Amino acid sequence: MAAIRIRDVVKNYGKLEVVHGINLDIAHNEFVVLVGPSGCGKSTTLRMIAGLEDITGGEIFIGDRVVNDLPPRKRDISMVFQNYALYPHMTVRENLGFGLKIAKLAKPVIEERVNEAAAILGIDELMERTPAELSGGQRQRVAMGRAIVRHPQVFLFDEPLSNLDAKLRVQMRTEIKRLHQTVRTTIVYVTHDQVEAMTLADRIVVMKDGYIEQVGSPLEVFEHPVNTFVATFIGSPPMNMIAGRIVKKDGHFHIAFQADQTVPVAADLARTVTEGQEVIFGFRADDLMPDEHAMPIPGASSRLRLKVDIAEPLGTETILFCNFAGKDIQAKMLNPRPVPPGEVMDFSLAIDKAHLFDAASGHNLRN
Amino acid sequence: MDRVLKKRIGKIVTWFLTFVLMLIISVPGLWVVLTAFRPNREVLAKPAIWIPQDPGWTNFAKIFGFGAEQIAIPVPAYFANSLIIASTSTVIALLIGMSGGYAFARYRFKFKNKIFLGLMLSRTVPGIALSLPIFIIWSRLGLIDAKLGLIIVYVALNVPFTIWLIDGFFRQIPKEMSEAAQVDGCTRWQAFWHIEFPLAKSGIASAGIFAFLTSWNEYALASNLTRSTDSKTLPVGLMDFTAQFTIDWAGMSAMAVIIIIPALILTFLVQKHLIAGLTFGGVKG
Amino acid sequence: MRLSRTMALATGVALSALLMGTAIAGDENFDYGSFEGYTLRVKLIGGAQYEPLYATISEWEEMTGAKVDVLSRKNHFELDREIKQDIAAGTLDWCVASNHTSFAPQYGNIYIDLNGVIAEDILAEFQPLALQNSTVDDRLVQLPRHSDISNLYYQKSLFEDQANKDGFKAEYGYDLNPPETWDQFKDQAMFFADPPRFYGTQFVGKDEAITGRFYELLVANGGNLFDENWNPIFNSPAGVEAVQWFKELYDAQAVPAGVPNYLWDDTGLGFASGTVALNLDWAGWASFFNDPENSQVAGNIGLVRAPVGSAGIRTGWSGSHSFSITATCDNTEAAASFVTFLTANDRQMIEARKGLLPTRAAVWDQAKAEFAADGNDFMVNVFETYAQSMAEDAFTPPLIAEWIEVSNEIWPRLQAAILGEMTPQEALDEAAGKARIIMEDAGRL
Amino acid sequence: MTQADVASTANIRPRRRRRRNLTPFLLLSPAILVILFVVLLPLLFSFYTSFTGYRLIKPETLYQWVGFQNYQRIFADKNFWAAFGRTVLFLTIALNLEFLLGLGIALLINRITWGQRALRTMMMFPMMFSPILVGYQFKFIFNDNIGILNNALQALGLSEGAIPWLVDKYLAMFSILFAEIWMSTSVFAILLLAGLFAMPRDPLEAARVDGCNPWQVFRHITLPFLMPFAFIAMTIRSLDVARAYDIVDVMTGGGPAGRTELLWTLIARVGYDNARMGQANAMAYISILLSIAFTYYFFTKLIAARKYMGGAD
Repeated sequence: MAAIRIRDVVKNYGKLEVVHGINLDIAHNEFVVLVGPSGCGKSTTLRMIAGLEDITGGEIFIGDRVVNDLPPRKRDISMVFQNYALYPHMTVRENLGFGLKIAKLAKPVIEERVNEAAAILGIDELMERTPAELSGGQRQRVAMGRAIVRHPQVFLFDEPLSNLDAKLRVQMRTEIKRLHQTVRTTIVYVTHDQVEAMTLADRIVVMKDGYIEQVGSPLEVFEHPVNTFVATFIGSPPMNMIAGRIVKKDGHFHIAFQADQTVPVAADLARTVTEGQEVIFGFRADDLMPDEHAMPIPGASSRLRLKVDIAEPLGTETILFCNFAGKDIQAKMLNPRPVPPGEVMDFSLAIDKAHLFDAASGHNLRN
Repeated sequence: MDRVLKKRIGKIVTWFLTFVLMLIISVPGLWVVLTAFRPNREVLAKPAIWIPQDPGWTNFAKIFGFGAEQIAIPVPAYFANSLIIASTSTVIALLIGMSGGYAFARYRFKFKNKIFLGLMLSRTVPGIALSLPIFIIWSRLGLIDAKLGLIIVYVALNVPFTIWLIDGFFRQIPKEMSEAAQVDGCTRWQAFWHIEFPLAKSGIASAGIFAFLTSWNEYALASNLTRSTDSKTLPVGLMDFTAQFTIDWAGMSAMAVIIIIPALILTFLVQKHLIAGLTFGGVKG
Repeated sequence: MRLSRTMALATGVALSALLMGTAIAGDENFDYGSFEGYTLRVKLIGGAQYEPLYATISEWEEMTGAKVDVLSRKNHFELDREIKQDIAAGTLDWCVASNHTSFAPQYGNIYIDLNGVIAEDILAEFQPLALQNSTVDDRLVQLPRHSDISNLYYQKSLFEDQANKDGFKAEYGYDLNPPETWDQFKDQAMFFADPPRFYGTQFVGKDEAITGRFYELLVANGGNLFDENWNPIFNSPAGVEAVQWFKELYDAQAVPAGVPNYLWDDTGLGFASGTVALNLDWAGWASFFNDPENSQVAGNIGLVRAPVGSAGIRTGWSGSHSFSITATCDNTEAAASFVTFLTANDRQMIEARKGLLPTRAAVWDQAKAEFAADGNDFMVNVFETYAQSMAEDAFTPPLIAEWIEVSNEIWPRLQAAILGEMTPQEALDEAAGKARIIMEDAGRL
Repeated sequence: MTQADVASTANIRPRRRRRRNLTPFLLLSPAILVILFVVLLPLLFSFYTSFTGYRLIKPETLYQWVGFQNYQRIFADKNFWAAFGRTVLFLTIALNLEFLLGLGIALLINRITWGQRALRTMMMFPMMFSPILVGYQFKFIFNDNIGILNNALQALGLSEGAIPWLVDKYLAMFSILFAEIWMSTSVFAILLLAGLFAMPRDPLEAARVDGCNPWQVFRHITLPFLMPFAFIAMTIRSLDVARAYDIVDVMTGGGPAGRTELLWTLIARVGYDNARMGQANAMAYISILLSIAFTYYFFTKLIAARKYMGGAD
């Protein structure tokens, strides 16, 4: 069993604390993605799991062992690096077999495992080349192959796709997902790309400034962001966020924005707000739709009339950039038609799906 | 915690080893420097006098012709010769090296590898094998006892290595940069001068320091091709301290200090570039 | 360094000599001629002990109106290489060069015969032996500047010590007195040795230096390098006996273990350091040895003539520094005037004061008189001893072009014999074989 | 200029293309000319003289053709072959030790963060010393009587006698090797340090994750990565290792009894002191072949190593 438990782990660089006592449980065979902006401590956390960084405080378990003081080679892990970290002076075959050779496995065993990995990744043809002779995607595969052959308890991926072009990235993403299904091992994967996180993860760990903000399945994190940070970080296009204040109108709570525009507060949130409270109103572009192309919106909705500044056709849908209460917001138009700039359209806003965050703490008021 | 202890022990061992190595490296050199400030009789005393009892500038004063004792050695002339010869030959070697290095880095042409290897191998010829033929040819051209004669020789001595380092460095600079500059309206020369040259500075600096040190310290050829204060360089001047049967070791040490100091200052100034230059110039490419 | 000859540590020479030089200039009444506007190009041996003489060149320039352009000022080994290069390159575009007895024969006829160029009455003032040694193939190719020869310095106190006297007598069966023979020299060196603190003696161990020492001992033992037909014969019993002398002292550790790498500075400084009992050395060291500033043995120095070998001949390897004039010189007259000036009485006195041995008979007496007047008995004794050996013992190596080359075949094998890699007989046989090839190549055999 | 450039311009303007093909040769011409003039021309001259009985002091012997006599003589001369073997040994030991020591110094300095700049300058200290000066320096240090080494050993009670550093069969060679290594290790250290600075961290970490202990990381990753730098240093050093001539000439002159005789001291003695330039040049030619062999060996190694370094990151 290779579950990973992280208990109150702290990391200091000199006087600077970069990871502030995080806790995380990763189940056996689970695919966990650490995501967050650069400098959030996700790579540091991964490297602490790998043993490449000392752990200043707390404990990390892999399986039942505390690995704090174990060097990487005794942790039974393998890792794919952002820059592939291939050994430039070895052929692909030697790169793949290196870890096994160090582990003093018998030659035939090495041969077999290397060939197996090569077959999985489709790099059989490249075995006698050196890394310098490979393309970026090929190098990436070799790096993954090198991780696979060792049959470790835990795979660690450190932004492995960030150096690939967009098309290749999508392709490799799929392969990693398939790989996980093939080899069934615990994977900890670090990325700053939330799309990667969403598509790959069993569970996403959103990190910021050395703290874990939220842990949950991709859908949980998408639909129930705990705070404004997670809400804006996860999802594309990012959630529209507008600052406003709670007012009472006709016995119901409304959110008042600049220029006296108001939107009613969803029914389930009525008990959590007070009059005069400063809030941030957030909703996804999918929840603001022009009337003529709207799907029927379940639950309460609010009607808005907005001028479209720019329309971005994406084929199946068009993103409309409008101005609401002095803020640029995005709406989504399904079944698109050409929209000339400046056209005024009527929109429906799905109030029940919108989020309300406390302006001071940033917490989602729904949770 | 025992990991912390291990680390600390590792650090102490590192420092200790470094200290011992640095001691071995610097003591013979520092001994020369120390000798420069002591009278000969103290230096050559037996039993040895470890702590200087009479340190001073006497040896320097002697060389420069101040004070009671003089050894008529025209240090200023030697110094000027060395400076002119070493810096001129370095500059020329760098120019030729840049031109050649650029050709190797940016063009494909026939016999490229053979020419490259040929240039490198030209350096393998020991000076002792060259000294007489060069002397005979130089004497026909009136280049004996002339600074120009030495400059030409040192340029040839340094060109292979400067080409090598600079070639590696230019290859490190993406071609796209100069192409971008050309699209922006530069001629190829302007693109070189404004874009590639500034980027290759470290490589040029490290090639330069090696070339300078070689020329500054060269003795075997200089001793053959120089005759008088018109062209004698500092290392040749060292031999002025060897009389027919005696060596004024303290005086020689003082002169050595005079030779070492400019080289040391120069090295200290460019050493940041030196490392960077070697890193890229040498291997990658 | 392969040359024979002297010399002294130069500290403090330059300035004082410069002052003296000017002082003497006044009583010059010889006519050196007039060469207005002419520039004389010269190559001179450099080194501090030679410089005082050159300080007087300006006087000659004043008297004659000529300019002197010193092209090179190097030690003789460097100068030798340079002159050889000039011969090879055909760049003999200068007039006067420093020369030396051992080197002169190599240069063939690039230098002119000074007989007839230098006035006879001037040549008559030189010591005949010095002139004879400067003659190659009946041509006087050089005008001697100063001469040199070795004599035996010793620490006086050691020989006056009663315990030493008794101990020595008991061990060797004869009285302890400064050695008269090379065998006594060896006995005493072994007796005094107490390595590594104190050594009996020391010898120069490489280059022409040890060839020279071997050569003079070979002669003193009744042998010679060549027979009258230039066949090498130094692998004779006399030669083996000579090599044996060095080897026995080395094996007994009566000399420092480093001697195979020693040259004149090492031996001179070694004796001055007070750690050596006996030291066969050149005259130029005398004033250095007796200078309390430089030497631990000042005031405690005895000096006797070099000992005699087994054939009853005294060792007396000798040679002279000199000046030569090239055949390509464009103004032989000016060149002759210049070398005459540099070897004139007053100039030789400048060098004699520092202990260099003059080549003019009159200067010997003048210098001795001056030392005596100053109460410098030590230097008087030095000059008397050296005068005697110059007059009676001095002989030069064969004055042939092949001397240096033959020497280069001999000395590495002497070292091999001393260090025990070969027997003395093997070493000398091999060297003689090589020397024969050289003589054959040279057309002498 | 890429091949594509050449091809496209070729179709349009053949004349311009020809000029472009000349450009690299034009750029190289100063380098080639100066080498031809300063190295090749003299070499041709000395090659010719190696077939003559040329003696420095007899210019007319320049035309005395002796065929292979000089070569026959040196091939039959056991002293020459002894010097040849000693030179090969000297080069091999010096280059390897310089590499190992340089590696050690570079690794240590690389680990030290505080005061590194000063240490680096100190490390390069010997590079400031002219070889001739290094010769005198160690001649005095190793002097058996007044040398500071023996004095120090005696003062510390480590040695009773005066050790004849420059005379003893093994110590003499050791001494000149020490001087040579002292002077030249810096070149290795500085190049290897540059290599360590350029070393990407990822492969090191990958190897640690792959199960390597620190020694295995060094052995399998760091060292192979540094080898090109080592080969550069070796190439540079084998290019100018003949500078050791100055050192040996001053310290021992090849003696005693030829114990430290290297090809270069032998050549100088035969050529200048004995004035047999023809024979000396024949020897010089063989020593040049030796240097070329050493340099060529390291150079091909370097080129091979260079190939894969392109993929280092």
